Amino acid sequence: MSRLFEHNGAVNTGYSQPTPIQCESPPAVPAGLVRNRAARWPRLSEPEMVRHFTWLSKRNFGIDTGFYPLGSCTMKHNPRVNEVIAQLPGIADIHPHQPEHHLQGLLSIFYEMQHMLEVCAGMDQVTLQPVAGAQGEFTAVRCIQEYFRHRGEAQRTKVIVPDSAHGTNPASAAMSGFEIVEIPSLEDGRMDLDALAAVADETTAAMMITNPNTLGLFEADIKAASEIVHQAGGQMYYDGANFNAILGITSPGLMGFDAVHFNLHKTFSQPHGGGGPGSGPIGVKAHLAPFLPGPLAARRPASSGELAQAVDEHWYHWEQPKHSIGKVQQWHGNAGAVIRCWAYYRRYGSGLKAMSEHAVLNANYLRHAIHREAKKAGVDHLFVDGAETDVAKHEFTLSMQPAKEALGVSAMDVAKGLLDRGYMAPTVYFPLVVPECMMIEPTETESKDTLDTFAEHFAQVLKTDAEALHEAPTTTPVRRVDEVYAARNLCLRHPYEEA
Amino acid sequence: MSRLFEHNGAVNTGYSQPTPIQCESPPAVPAGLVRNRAARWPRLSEPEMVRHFTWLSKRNFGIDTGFYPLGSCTMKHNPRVNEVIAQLPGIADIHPHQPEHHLQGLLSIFYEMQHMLEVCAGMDQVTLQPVAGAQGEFTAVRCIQEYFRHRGEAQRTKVIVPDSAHGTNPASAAMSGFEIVEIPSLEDGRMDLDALAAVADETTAAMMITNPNTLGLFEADIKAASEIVHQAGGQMYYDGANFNAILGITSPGLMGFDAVHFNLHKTFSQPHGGGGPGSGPIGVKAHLAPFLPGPLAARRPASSGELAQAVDEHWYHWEQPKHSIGKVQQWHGNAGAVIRCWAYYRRYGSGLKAMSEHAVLNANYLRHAIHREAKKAGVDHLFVDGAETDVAKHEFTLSMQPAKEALGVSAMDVAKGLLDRGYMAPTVYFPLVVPECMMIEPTETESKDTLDTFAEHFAQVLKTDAEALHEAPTTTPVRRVDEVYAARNLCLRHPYEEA
Amino acid sequence: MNDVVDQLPNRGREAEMLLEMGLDSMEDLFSDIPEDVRFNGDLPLPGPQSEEEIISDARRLLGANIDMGSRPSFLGAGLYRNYVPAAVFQLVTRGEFLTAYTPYQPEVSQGMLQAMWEFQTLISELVGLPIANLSLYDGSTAAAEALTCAVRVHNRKASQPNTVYVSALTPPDKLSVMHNYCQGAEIEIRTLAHNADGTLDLEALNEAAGSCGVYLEQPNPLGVLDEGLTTVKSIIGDHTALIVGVQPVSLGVVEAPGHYGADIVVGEGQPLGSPVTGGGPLYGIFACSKPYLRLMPGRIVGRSIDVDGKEAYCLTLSTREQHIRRHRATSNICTNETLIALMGAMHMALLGPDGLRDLANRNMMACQRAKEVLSATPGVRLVHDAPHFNEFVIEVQGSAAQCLAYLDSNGIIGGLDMSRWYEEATSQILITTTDQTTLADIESLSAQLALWSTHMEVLA
Amino acid sequence: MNDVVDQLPNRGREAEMLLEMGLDSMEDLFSDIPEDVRFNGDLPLPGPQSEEEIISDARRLLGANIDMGSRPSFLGAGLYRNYVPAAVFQLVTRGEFLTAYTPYQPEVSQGMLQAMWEFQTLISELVGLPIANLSLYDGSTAAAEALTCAVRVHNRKASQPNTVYVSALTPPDKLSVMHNYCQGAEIEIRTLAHNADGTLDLEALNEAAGSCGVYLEQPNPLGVLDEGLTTVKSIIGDHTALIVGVQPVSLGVVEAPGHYGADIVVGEGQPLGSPVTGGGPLYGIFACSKPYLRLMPGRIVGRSIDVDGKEAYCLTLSTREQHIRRHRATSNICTNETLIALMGAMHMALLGPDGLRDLANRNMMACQRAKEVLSATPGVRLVHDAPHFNEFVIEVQGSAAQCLAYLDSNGIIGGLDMSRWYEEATSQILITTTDQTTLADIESLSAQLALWSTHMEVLA
Ligand SMILES: Cc1ncc(COP(=O)(O)O)c(C=O)c1O
Ligand SMILES: Cc1ncc(COP(=O)(O)O)c(C=O)c1O
Repeated sequence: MSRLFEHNGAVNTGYSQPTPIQCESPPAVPAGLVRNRAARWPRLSEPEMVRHFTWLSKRNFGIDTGFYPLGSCTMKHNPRVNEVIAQLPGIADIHPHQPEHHLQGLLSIFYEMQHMLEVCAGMDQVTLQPVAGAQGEFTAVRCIQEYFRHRGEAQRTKVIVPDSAHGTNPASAAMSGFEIVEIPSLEDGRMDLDALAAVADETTAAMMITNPNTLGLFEADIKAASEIVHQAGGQMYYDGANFNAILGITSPGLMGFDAVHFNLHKTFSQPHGGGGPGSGPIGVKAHLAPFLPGPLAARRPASSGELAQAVDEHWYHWEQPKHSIGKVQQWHGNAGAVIRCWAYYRRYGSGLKAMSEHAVLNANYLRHAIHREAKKAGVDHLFVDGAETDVAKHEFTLSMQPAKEALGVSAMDVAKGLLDRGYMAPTVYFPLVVPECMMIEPTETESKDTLDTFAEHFAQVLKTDAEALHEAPTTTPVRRVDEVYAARNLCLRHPYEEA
Repeated sequence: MSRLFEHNGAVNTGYSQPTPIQCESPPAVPAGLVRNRAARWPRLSEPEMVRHFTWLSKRNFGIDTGFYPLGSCTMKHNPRVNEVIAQLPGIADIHPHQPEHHLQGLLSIFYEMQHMLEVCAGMDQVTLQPVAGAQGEFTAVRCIQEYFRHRGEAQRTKVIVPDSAHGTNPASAAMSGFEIVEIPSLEDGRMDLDALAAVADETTAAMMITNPNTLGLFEADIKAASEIVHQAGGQMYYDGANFNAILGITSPGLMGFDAVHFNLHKTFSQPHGGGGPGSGPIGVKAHLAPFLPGPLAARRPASSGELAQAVDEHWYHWEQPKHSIGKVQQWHGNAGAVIRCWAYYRRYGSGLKAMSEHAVLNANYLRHAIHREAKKAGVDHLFVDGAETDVAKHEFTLSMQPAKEALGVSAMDVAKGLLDRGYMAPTVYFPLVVPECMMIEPTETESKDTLDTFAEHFAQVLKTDAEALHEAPTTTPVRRVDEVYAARNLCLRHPYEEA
Repeated sequence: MNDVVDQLPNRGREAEMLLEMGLDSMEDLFSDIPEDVRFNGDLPLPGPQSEEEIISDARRLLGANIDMGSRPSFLGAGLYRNYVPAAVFQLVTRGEFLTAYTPYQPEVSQGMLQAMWEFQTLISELVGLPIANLSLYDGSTAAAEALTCAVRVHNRKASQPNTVYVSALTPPDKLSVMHNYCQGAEIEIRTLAHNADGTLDLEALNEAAGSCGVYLEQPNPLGVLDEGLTTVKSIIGDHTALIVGVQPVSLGVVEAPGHYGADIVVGEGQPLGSPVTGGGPLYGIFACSKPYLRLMPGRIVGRSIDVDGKEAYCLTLSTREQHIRRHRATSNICTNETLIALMGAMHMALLGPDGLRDLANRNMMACQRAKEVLSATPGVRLVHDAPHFNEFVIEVQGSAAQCLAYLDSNGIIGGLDMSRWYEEATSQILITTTDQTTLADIESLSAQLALWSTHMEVLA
Repeated sequence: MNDVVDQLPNRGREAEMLLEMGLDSMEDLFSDIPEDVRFNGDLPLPGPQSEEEIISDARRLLGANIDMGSRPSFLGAGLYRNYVPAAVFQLVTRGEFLTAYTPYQPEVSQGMLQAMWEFQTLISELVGLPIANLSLYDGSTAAAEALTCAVRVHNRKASQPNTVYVSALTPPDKLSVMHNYCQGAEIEIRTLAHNADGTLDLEALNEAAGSCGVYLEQPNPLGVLDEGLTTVKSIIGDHTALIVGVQPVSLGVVEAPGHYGADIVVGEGQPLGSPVTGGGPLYGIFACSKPYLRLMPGRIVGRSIDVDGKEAYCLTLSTREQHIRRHRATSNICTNETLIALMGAMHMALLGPDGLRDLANRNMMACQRAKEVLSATPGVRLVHDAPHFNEFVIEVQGSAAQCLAYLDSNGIIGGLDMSRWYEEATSQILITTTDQTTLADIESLSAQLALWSTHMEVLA
């Protein structure tokens, strides 16, 4: 066990600095603002610091460590060239307020990414400012809100979300000040058009939905849904977290959506970094574009005087949307993430469709393989598909309810059993509509061998004696963590021994 | 278990390349030279490759993983700035045959390093060409050989080495064509001046010795030894692997040596990389300088025409020693390693002495702490010092002979017990002069806490029941590896199933 | 190259896999997607590129950007050019950190969980408050979320419900974020006036008492260290949250706001651990006192035990969050800036208390020297006679915009045109110095400003 | 800053530690060092620098070097500008690899041991021989050690004992290394003549039969792919080792020497996995057939089992090595180039057989195109009408040295002045192309060579 706050080796600092610039009269902090008690930070030499964080890293699981079938999270391989590019000169030390002629490279990459996302989503204008999916949702909903205010339809105070929606959907809409109308899904996990029709009315500002939906099913009725909402005068919002399933095959635009967010940290391989950073651009149809946060990257043919500084024949510049809602992040969003995703995009280019095809191939194959191996092992009665379907999209759900009933083995037990076998567990207990749910998303970057082996292990876990499974995991750095204890005995920082 | 040769996922390659340049007539390999059977390399996509090597890395122990008290190896922390510097533009794509005016930066760094090593070692000329300690030894011995040939003393065909010398010493001298004369050490592990005097004669070309010696003791009689050898007309060669103990305190020059090698990968923190690369510069007194391998970095004040391209007021250039033995590596040595070590040196500058002081402080403290903890635990009767001394230098030896006799516990058992406690084991069974030897070198970059805790664990290992200790390690990726099996059932490559 | 086989391990094995599933073609996998929403043909985008080509394009494009490090630069205004020690990058890019998701399975995520718990402690100690979350998006959203958090906590008892006060100096981009975040909850944002010397008008502050919260910055957006802030809490009282925005490095020498009454401390974490990176990713610091805990935004890690009683860490208090409480969550945040916060933790761990003090001092010294040099530069006036951290406002001859363009044409990134923030300040420039500013930088700026003044005099 | 506390964790705790040991001062730790060998005072060197200052100096100094990537470059001659995929650097710098020592404790070194065993397999397959060690220092020392190894193996039965033959084309720097390595064992190195077209003189080769070994390169130092080498083994016979030096990338399209009789294959591994790096660190490839195994130099990893019968790896056959056999060891090598070999293994693993073929093809195509363009360039003559890999010799008007200086002044690194290798070849240049050579590079070279020719004609 390496504990940061037990380190007190270096008498001074683990990072020595150059001598400061000298002044004529030394600068002074006002007397009442002088800090007398320094932060009780630890003192580590560089060797100790390196070893501590290396030790920590070894207690953490990432895609590089093993298969990470976390549903809804699109844990695909992060190509290493992206990291190289993010560390090239010309990004780390770039300030967003530098004049445009200092930023032609950055602006051109922004422009290219806006354009690419517009093409892929079938939208008219993209902004890269939102820094995560949830912020994208919030931003788009705010644009819709201002759009309606602008049109004098301020009475549209409701946002419809299916009960299987990701928590950020209702939370983002609520943060904008909307009332949430939740509609139940059908038995088979699909959207209930009747329920939608019943609630869509002149108070409806928008419906938020993801397609393929949270169960990994493509909502074939999506155009009908769009029509219902549009007929009621509302806007259709596409939660792009599942974009990995459909890129190049269909698009939110074709399905009738007005706005969409992208999770670049899912579809475009920005590494998740243990929880962030992400990037959550949004795309909108033309009627919503004037409300987007600014500035946007724009371009025009370069004048002859500009050609020397131009990166191609164009001059890139910032542009402010006419009725912009203003800003959702103080600068231009997560430029560093955008650049990584640009490199990712460039690798595929017009071939992005292959990415989605393989994501869907792998999901369906894994679903197939799990059933196959379970049958072989005689444990196929212990789970059922979370939804009936011939083909899933990029992910699928299983219900462990039968195991629960037959053996007292829960989805959580299975998850912990998988940890013992060197896998990250699938998402569990989401969506709530599937009892004892496991949500599995392999992504396109896993080999058939990995999928086959995982399926075997999955079946083996189900063969494990229930008692033993309740004890799992036993091979991980710690065993099951007591979350109730954590909440009851809140210890949110190092408990210093007070002098 | 991840096995490289079981990967056959990617249909093509894990690294896609741009389209080749097109030619008018396609190039052809001569018919008799066309490769028909491709190498049976595995096929991995990038994600699989990343995961495989990440997995491998997790089964490896480095300084970053934990305490690495491997005697004679100086496993100090590798400062991370050195890696940054080695990856700056201006080194990776530099060809050693570029003209001098393309290499002013590299040459100036070489010059600075030569100079620094000359100052620290008390030598007149350093070459950076040898790429490891052993190659440094070989190079210096070759220079000595040519020196004597040049002087008409070709009858000097013998090199004296103490029996405790590192294996490279006799091996390098033998490779040059010398006969090896081994002299035994005294009871206390120190050099036997009488034995030396008895063998030093007109056939002696050189004596090779390290000081502090392999037991970590400073040979106080070193000047007397130098005199004996010099009086016999021989040369004194200093094995610099233990330089970490004395830098800034004494020097081979002061002790009367004529030639010395440095292990930059020990003293100057070039990372060992699991076995290399290293860098083994040598320094010599003026009389040997004309025989050094070339070219050497040299400088003169820059002319006014050169000032624009000069990195300081000097013009740097290569210089060929007059009677050079030629080359020992085809280029200029391990430039990439030299640059890392240059960064290391710059961090300390004139303060390098503090490095050695702390190396010695830590070694003595650890020796003290081990005895202290062993006493507390009642196991101090299970080992003795490998050599009697008030103070050790940067390393020290213990003999586990008492444990062997009392309990049947060997130095190897103790080593494996330490592995189970998260430590790299000390060097064992070297030097041979100490029975059941453990050779411990903590280096200066370990904190007092690390040393104290290691001492406690060391004592705890000795308290472990002998049977249990024979079973150790049990917590490592594999348990004791059968080296005899490996030698009897040679499997030196993947056994392909032949078609 | 046209086929991205290197990233798709099952390229070439499609038929085999489909066959096993009883499918004929890849098309079959998409049989559920109606024809009328299908794309026809390829995406109208350029073809794929190899890694080598991408790198070479990236070099060309990013090489066209002008790096602040390549010339004297005095642009800051919320983001600060710094040096992040080498160890930070090398450790944070370890795959186990880089490629992990949010630590939902604590048993295999102890590394990141413990690191974030350590981050919480480091921030808590830094700002002088007992609780810190493990990052919000950036300084602006942290400030905005602090406002809505204050309203959630104090609205019931507030005599001015749904009302918060923020410094009139708040940069408009940050204020805009605040407006966006506050409007949903119908929170009114009022502004607090400042004195001519750049300090807060403590008289005017009285009107904020009874509101839900007050947002101020230390140093303030003009770079002024405002001693008056230490009395704010006594003026606004217990039922109004004092929210202080900080530049975290300053806290090496400047008192922690938690020690002078702040209830919430927020800030842009960037100067600790992260380069400026074109404005993102950054990380928003959010710390608070106990009463705010259950209504605060963002993730928190708690120390707990495992079933064997062994020390273990996990996410806790998640009932505040969107994945549990959905539309009643304290925030919609899900993905945050964990990795950048981790860089922050690494930087802080390396610095230690003494290193932080040294770093703060270097910033102070550079700023002071710049003030000394510029106050002696003809035609340049220091606008606020006050102690500063990082930055200060100067007045130049003629238009700030033109002056900055002149400096730019002479290879100097001259600072922020203050009229970008405050319309009327057309001849003012915010000059930022950091630990990376050299004396030579300052002297070049002074020399060019002197030339500019001469130039303007000639014109006049 | 003056005190390197960041690297010395016990700075400031000296007194405490000394006290515990019963010592008074740091001086006491050195009481065993006699006064007369002591340094007096500080080392006459500049003071310590901080990380930031070192980086800034390094940028300045290394920035003064001229990078081959920054301009058209045709310098090779044994080292080849290449592109190493991003994943290689990011994985090889993981601390577990980077900061490990030689795997003496196999239980905690399985990662590197297995990787090196995989490396052995990759090399073995590449060159067509069953055994490979895990690297020697570079291509030249690998070649030199191959000669002494051949003598160890064949000396007893050789009709020309202590004698080896090497191609007369061998670059003098490499030959010099061979001489240094061979002289101790009193091995005579004789040379083998070549035909005017650059191929080996097979007639002359007869005299090598009965010697201990023959060293040839494929492609040879002139870049020529010499089909004649496939008959060498039948000429020299079983008791003379055929040692072939290779450019490993070429083996994607060129036959593996093990398949045409080579007993030992050596080579500079650099093009697989490593940049040129100013000439080091590199890695020497060494592979051989069974009879050479027990007399070969360098470390070898074997697959074994642990006490539980589990697959495990360890160093094996170490009785050949210096730490066991001391002065009777097969080589003095201890530290080798493991990490660079690991980079090689990573690069090879990424390429796969198809990627290697593509890479070899790119090299072939670039070379062919350069030959086409230069053969049509006025005043330039291709010296050898033969198939080439990577490089070929041209003859220019006047002196090669002057021509290269002219090219340099026009921003082109023009290749190797052949007189550096072969005294009489004063107007010949070795032109190297690699997968990194662009058509634009070739065209610039051609254009400048044409100008040079015109220039020379005017002078003439
Ligand atoms: C379906 C869905 N929508 C929205 C989000 C929110 O995105 P972010 O985490 O980037 O804020 C997620 C993220 O997990 C998601 O899975
Ligand atoms: C005492 C001693 N001499 C010489 C050497 C040889 O140095 P290298 O391994 O760099 O060839 C070593 C290396 O372990 C050593 O410890």
